[in-house]
Amino acid sequence: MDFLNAIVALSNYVLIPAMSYGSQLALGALGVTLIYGILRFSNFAHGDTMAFGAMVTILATWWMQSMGIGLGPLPTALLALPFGILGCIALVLITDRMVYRFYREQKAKPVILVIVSMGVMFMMNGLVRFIIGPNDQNFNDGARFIISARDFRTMTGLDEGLAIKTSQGLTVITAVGVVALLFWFLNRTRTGKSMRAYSDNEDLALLSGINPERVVMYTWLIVAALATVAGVLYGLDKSFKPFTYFQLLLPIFASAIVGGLGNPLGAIAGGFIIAFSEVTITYAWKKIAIYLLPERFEPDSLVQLLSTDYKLAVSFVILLIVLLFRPTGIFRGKSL
Amino acid sequence: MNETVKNTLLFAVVGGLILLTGVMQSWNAALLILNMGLVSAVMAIGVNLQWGFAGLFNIGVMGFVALGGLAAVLVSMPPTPEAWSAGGGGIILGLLLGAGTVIAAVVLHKRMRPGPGRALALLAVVVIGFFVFRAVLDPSVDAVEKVDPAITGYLGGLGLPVILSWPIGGLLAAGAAWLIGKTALGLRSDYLAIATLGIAEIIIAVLKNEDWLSRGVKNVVGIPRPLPFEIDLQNDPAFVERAAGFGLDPVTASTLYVKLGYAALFLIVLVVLMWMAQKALHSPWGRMMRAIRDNEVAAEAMGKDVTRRHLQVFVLGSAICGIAGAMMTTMDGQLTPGTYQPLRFTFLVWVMVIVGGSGNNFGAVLGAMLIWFLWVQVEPMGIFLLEVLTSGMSDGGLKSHLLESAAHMRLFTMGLVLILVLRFSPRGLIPEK
Amino acid sequence: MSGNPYQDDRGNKDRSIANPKGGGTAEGARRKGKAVTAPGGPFLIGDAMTGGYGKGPDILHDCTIAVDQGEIAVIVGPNGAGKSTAMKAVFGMLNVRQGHVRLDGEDITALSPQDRVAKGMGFVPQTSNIFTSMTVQENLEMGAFIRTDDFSDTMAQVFDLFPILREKRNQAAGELSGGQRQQVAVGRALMTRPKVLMLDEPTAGVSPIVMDELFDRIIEVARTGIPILMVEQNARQALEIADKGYVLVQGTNAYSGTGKDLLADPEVRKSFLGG
Amino acid sequence: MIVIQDVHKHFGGFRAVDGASLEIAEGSITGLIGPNGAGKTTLFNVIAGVLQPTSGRVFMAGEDITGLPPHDLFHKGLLRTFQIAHEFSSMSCRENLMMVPGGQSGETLWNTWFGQKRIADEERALRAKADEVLEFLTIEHLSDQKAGEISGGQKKLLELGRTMMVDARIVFLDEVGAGVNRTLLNTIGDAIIRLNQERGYTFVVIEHDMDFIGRLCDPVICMAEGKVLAQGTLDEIKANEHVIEAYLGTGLKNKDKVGA
Amino acid sequence: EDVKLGILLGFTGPLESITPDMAAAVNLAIGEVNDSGVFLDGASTVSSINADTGCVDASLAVASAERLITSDKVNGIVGGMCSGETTASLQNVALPNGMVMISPSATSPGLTAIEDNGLFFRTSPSDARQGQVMADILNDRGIKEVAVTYTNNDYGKGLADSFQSAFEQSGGTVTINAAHEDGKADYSAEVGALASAGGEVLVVAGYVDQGGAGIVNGSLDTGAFETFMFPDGMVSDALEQNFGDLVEGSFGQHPGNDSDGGAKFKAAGEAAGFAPTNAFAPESYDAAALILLAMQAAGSTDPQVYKDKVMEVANAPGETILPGELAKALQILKDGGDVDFVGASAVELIEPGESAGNYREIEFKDGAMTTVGYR
Ligand SMILES: Nc1ncnc2c1ncn2[C@@H]1O[C@H](COP(=O)(O)OP(=O)(O)OP(=O)(O)O)[C@@H](O)[C@H]1O
Ligand SMILES: Nc1ncnc2c1ncn2[C@@H]1O[C@H](COP(=O)(O)OP(=O)(O)OP(=O)(O)O)[C@@H](O)[C@H]1O
Ligand SMILES: [Mg+2]
Ligand SMILES: [Mg+2]
Repeated sequence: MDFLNAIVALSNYVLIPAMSYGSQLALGALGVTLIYGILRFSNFAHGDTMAFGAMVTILATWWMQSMGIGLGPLPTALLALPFGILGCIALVLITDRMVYRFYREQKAKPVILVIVSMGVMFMMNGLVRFIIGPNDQNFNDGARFIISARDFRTMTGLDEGLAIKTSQGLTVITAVGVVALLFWFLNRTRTGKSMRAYSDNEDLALLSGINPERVVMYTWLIVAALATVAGVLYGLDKSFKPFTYFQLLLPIFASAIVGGLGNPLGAIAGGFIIAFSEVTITYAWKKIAIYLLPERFEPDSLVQLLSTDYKLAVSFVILLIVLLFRPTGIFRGKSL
Repeated sequence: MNETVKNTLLFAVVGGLILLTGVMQSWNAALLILNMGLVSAVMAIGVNLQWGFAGLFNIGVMGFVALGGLAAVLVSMPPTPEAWSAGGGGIILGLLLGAGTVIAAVVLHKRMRPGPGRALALLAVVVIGFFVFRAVLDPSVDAVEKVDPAITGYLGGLGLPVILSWPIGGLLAAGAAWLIGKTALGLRSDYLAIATLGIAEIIIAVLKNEDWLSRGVKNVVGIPRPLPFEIDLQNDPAFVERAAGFGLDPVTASTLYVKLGYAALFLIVLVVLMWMAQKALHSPWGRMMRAIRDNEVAAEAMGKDVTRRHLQVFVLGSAICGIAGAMMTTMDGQLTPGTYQPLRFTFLVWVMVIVGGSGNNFGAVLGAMLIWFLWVQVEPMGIFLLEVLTSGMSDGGLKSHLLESAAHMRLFTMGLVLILVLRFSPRGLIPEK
Repeated sequence: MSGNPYQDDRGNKDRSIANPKGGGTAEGARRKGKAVTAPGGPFLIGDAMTGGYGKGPDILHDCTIAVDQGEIAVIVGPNGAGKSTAMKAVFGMLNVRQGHVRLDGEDITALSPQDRVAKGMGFVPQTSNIFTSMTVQENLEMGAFIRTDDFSDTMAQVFDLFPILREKRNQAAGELSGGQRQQVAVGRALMTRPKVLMLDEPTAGVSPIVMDELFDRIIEVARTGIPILMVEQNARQALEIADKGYVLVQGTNAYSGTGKDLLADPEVRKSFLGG
Repeated sequence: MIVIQDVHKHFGGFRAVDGASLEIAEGSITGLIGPNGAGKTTLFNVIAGVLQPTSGRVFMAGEDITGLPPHDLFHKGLLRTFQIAHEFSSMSCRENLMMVPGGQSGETLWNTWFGQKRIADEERALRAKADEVLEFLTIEHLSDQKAGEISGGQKKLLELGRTMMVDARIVFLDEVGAGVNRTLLNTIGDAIIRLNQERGYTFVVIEHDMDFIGRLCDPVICMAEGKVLAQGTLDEIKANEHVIEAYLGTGLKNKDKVGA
Repeated sequence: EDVKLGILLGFTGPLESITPDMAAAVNLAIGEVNDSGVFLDGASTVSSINADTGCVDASLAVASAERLITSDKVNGIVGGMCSGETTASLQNVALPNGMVMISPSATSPGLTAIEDNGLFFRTSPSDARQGQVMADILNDRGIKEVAVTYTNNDYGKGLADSFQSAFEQSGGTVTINAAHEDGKADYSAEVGALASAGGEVLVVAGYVDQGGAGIVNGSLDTGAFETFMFPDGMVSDALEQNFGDLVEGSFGQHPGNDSDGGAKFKAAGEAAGFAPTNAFAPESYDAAALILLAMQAAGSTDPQVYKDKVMEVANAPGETILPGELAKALQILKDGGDVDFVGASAVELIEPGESAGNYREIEFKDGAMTTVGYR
């Protein structure tokens, strides 16, 4: 019996990675859910929007690194983030201007916009690869760890280590901050309320003197910022690669839907549910079992429910179960 | 311009593009485009049935296509007797146990009253069933996969003619679609899109990881062909003589012959499916589907079982995708689970349907041919274009960067075509009437 | 399938991709014209309006409706006559192909709906006229969206007018009963401190007791000096309190006169008031 | 004809229908009134199979039909119309009617490929029947018009027409009058009476228009707060204190003119 | 005569990031040959044509191969890239048309047994061989227990399986043999499972710019493993750059021998402006060189003729040829001499036309990748 080691191992391999992955998903899902709530369609191009924002940030980071500008222990990318956000904003606003606005004027049905966003997805996909290429780009600098496993071990004398990466810490802190900011914005500010009103009832918002184009613009601004932040944090923590960002779309959608599409709180909860279920259900509990069980019962198999090959399947089964019992997601009924 | 004339013209244009490929590049390349175009057209008919007729947003096309591919392996590959004796029985038993667990859970859910008792009982059945299932299945799977892993390592197929796999691929896909439809269409709100997206990924995961079934990522190669091998034709004096009669060398003649053979087979399938789809569309069945599409609630109140009809269409459409998948695997001669990527097998098929004209079978076929043509030809065209554009530039980083990017033009072009069509002809090139 | 190819959703109901909630139909939100002074005439007039939805056929043909200071004007007519359309046209929510809208000595035809709100027009549409997911108080706040001054006194006035709303102010408006919702809707429109109030069938689907209540409130509002332009199917009751009545048929003015006149007109009674 | 026994329908903690019991006699035109939120539509939806009751039973001609889906009820002769017309907008008015009858052989895929002769015969008969109904409703001139393009009132007529394509036994009408011009409403009322008399349909009508109720309905049921408050002839109901208090009210307080 | 080489690689798809360097390596070889002025009749030049396989898109690969052969009329193909797609274009296009294909990167053991009429070669060894080498390396280091993760495709799976059986035969234990998908969002679950299973070393049979990097990252982050074994898909400059300091003491192997071919290629590649140490770039150079040398030896650009010369030029006897020496080799062949092409990846072709598999064993010392020996 060794509780401490078991807990440390669990934190190290399950809780902390799932937390940071969950935050990344939550930020992505927030963007998806905002567009769903306000512009009324699921944006298939969201993954590629994240990639674009991250790409601009990377280019700016490289430039800063070459100029010798840095943030010490923190990654330079944080300094470059505003450039990324601006670039991403420019892209989505141009896209909106050239593509989506036309359909809004036509009062097109949301599903048409979904299909249009598929086209945008294809194009952004090509665009990002055209500019930065399809390769892996590493742009993380600064200190790698807040606390590394080795340090933790020497510090505490435990067998198990506990590591927290700078990028993980950053991810969670930024996610919390961004989410708090978003909530304050939506619930307390005039513009935020006008966005909620528009989401609730477009025509009536118009009758209250709210300019719909302005709401749409603010939405894109926020979505671009969220997408860039999510994309950069993800890229810092893992690595940047255009193809991966397209692949992120699936867990992001699952998160948004589990939580309840259109509901920001749901997006966050969904992100964590998906992340935790992927990691825990396919986790091999052998190590923990060894710490906790008396020696006689020590398992010689991995004590793994499902092989990690099926971690995606797990999140989908969870999605289906949630939808069976809560047809509009966990935070049903309420949106924005 | 009269509609029929316009549509004929559109088909003529696509036909012309393929002919042009034949003249400019080679007839083999043209026929290959035609063949994959035909397979894509079958897929497009399936998706059109679901989206165009019933408004079902299936973005898991890839999964059904892959199941069709699996059918080709299961039907036509020779069985592996050693593998069967090593663990075939155990696997079958395990699968039966797994199915039994699910059925037991469903029955329990139906029979018992809601409450904590039911939840506990369900949990118990599922957990116990799962562990028994794993306990029976795992050792047999290991045993099977140990049998000569570099060459076989799987149970093999039935050794039947590969053509049989086309209808069976359809059945397999239909079965999966039925399961998905039962769950997703039964959800109180519609969540078909995300369900299909997810389940397609799960199907691919199974194909990749269950080696006993499909050799997983080790791929199954050398699937028997319905047509003779080119090499055999080239060695067949009678054939060589006949080819000479047409003024063709044996290599060209044999490759063309085989491709024409596939084209004929695919065309038969396509024509039969088209006939069936058109007949159904212009009948009370089609009217009912339109009514359901217009207004589900009213249709339900008018005695139409909307969920069942949706399920029917979903299953049929998926079955057609399965047939197409089996056809494609037959032509490729191998099953490569890693091939199945959503961008290529789901989104591209969607682009075909939307560009062609949702709700119109002819539109779907046209879209399939056109988009497949572009998918293959945009890259060489892009290279050509970039070469012309950059011919004035000095050889430098930018020029080579541009030329390297030519391959990515394909994705870009697909997006552009989709957006342009949706903008200027939102119902597609051949709109529904 | 609708006439507009962009609105073709093939009956798709999939919640995972498309949000069925709250989409709008109003056109003209991006109109960027300016108001032009055009003195004279009634306080608010939609003058000789001709137009329809999108690229569709004309629904209004040379239709005129007007209301003057201190008046209640009521529009009645068969279903599909274009009453709601006429109201929307006055509010700029569809593109009028001919004709003008004038408010308080200005030609506002070129203004977008949100600019007309700023000019002092308030509108309660026929259906979905509250923000269901927002609280009663937030609904009222949204009504005051364009106001930059302190609007707490207006809110107090609205609460005085509809006391039940004060009680329920922190409740989501979607949880209210039909009659209460209509009160929220009218309250929201009043929050802009409109110079003119337009109501589209405020009593549709409302029980008689609530209907009476609502009419009472409307009269009270009118007494505060706000001109009211209103569409009603409860034509008799409405015409009884109206200063001016319009009968619309197929997008044109068939009859107009004072409320009493119309009620007395046997032709109107027979054709539109059900004998 | 229809017996409703102690039906409850709760949404979360909220009791929309709270123990309603009532009977609807065969061949009657029953009116259902009550204040907004009384639970009329909810009760309707429970009967029509759109909602599952939390508890309670619904019987039709002695048979338990609780919780059957709408399409099953349709085949048992229980039909309904909608408060907001639910036409099939891309189809012509005739097609709107022709799609109604159940069990058409052309609705089976197999027959569309291999039973075309039979389909053609059936279609001919259906078409004749649809034209007959259109004539009855006085909208035969609209038969080839798309249903999305006809007026609101005509849509309501069409909706009524759909119930005539089959031999319905009981038809539920949800607020046929809401937002319908009174003149047209009278036409609809006439059609209802004729159907009741000539074809023996039983009707249940939700309506807020007392004149309309008075002209058509014999027993009138008033609901409030999810329960049946009163039942009887219209006059009895109008005289009922509870009903006046909860629903009818006593008329305008401020009838005097404004502005002047 | 204008000789054309098709470059049939996955310019898009999961391995798109290493493809440009592979193509550049092919063009490096072509450039050398063109500059020599002694190719075939002395006036012949070689040009290349790119065609995309999508790496995982068999249909696209077949269509591209078809185009290269029947439309562009290439005289030889460097490709395909991934084993599955390679099999498809080989069986469906190259065989019927009698075209020579030399793949730089399809390493599946399955390709060994495929029927190819002597048309198919590969400059990369079959994974079966590497598995054995890996087991040897571990045994020599006295490591008895390892965890294995592989990229979930035929390369990764084949390598992991052949390694596992070789290692277990020699008495080692594989605690877990788990796949990871490339291009996925997160690898915490995989790392968790690997850590739980434990082992002295983690064998990462993946790609350095793909899931492999994700796994190494995750393992380092959580402290699950500190020592890794890197097979060929992982060994590259990118590995050194990204992880050099972090994986002290880790080791691995990739095709190579003690000739200084690799170094020469590296220098030449860097001069040409691409990343020569990226996975399979050396093999690509060698594949192109082999085709061209075989043509020279046969004095013909007809695949049916020169296919028989490929093995000859690749193997001893003859003068050893390293990268940058193609001109010399062409001259020798022209003069009727014999060459032994060693090239950038130390190719030695064994029957039925695949690299015998000479491996360079590397180890990370002070953050740098150093050679510790050859096998
Ligand atoms: N958004 C729209 N797009 C196209 N046509 C519309 C739209 N809204 C209404 N119409 C059509 O315009 C005509 C007039 O409709 P309108 O709503 O103005 O009638 P109304 O007089 O208000 O009727 P009601 O009494 O039923 O409210 C009808 O034929 C209707 O079908
Ligand atoms: N799906 C639902 N979820 C929660 N509450 C509901 C739901 N449907 C109805 N209600 C509530 O149930 C009550 C009864 O509603 P119902 O629609 O049956 O009233 P009604 O008698 O038809 O009123 P009206 O005359 O206004 O149509 C209302 O308070 C309503 O808010
Ligand atoms: Mg109206
Ligand atoms: Mg109701």
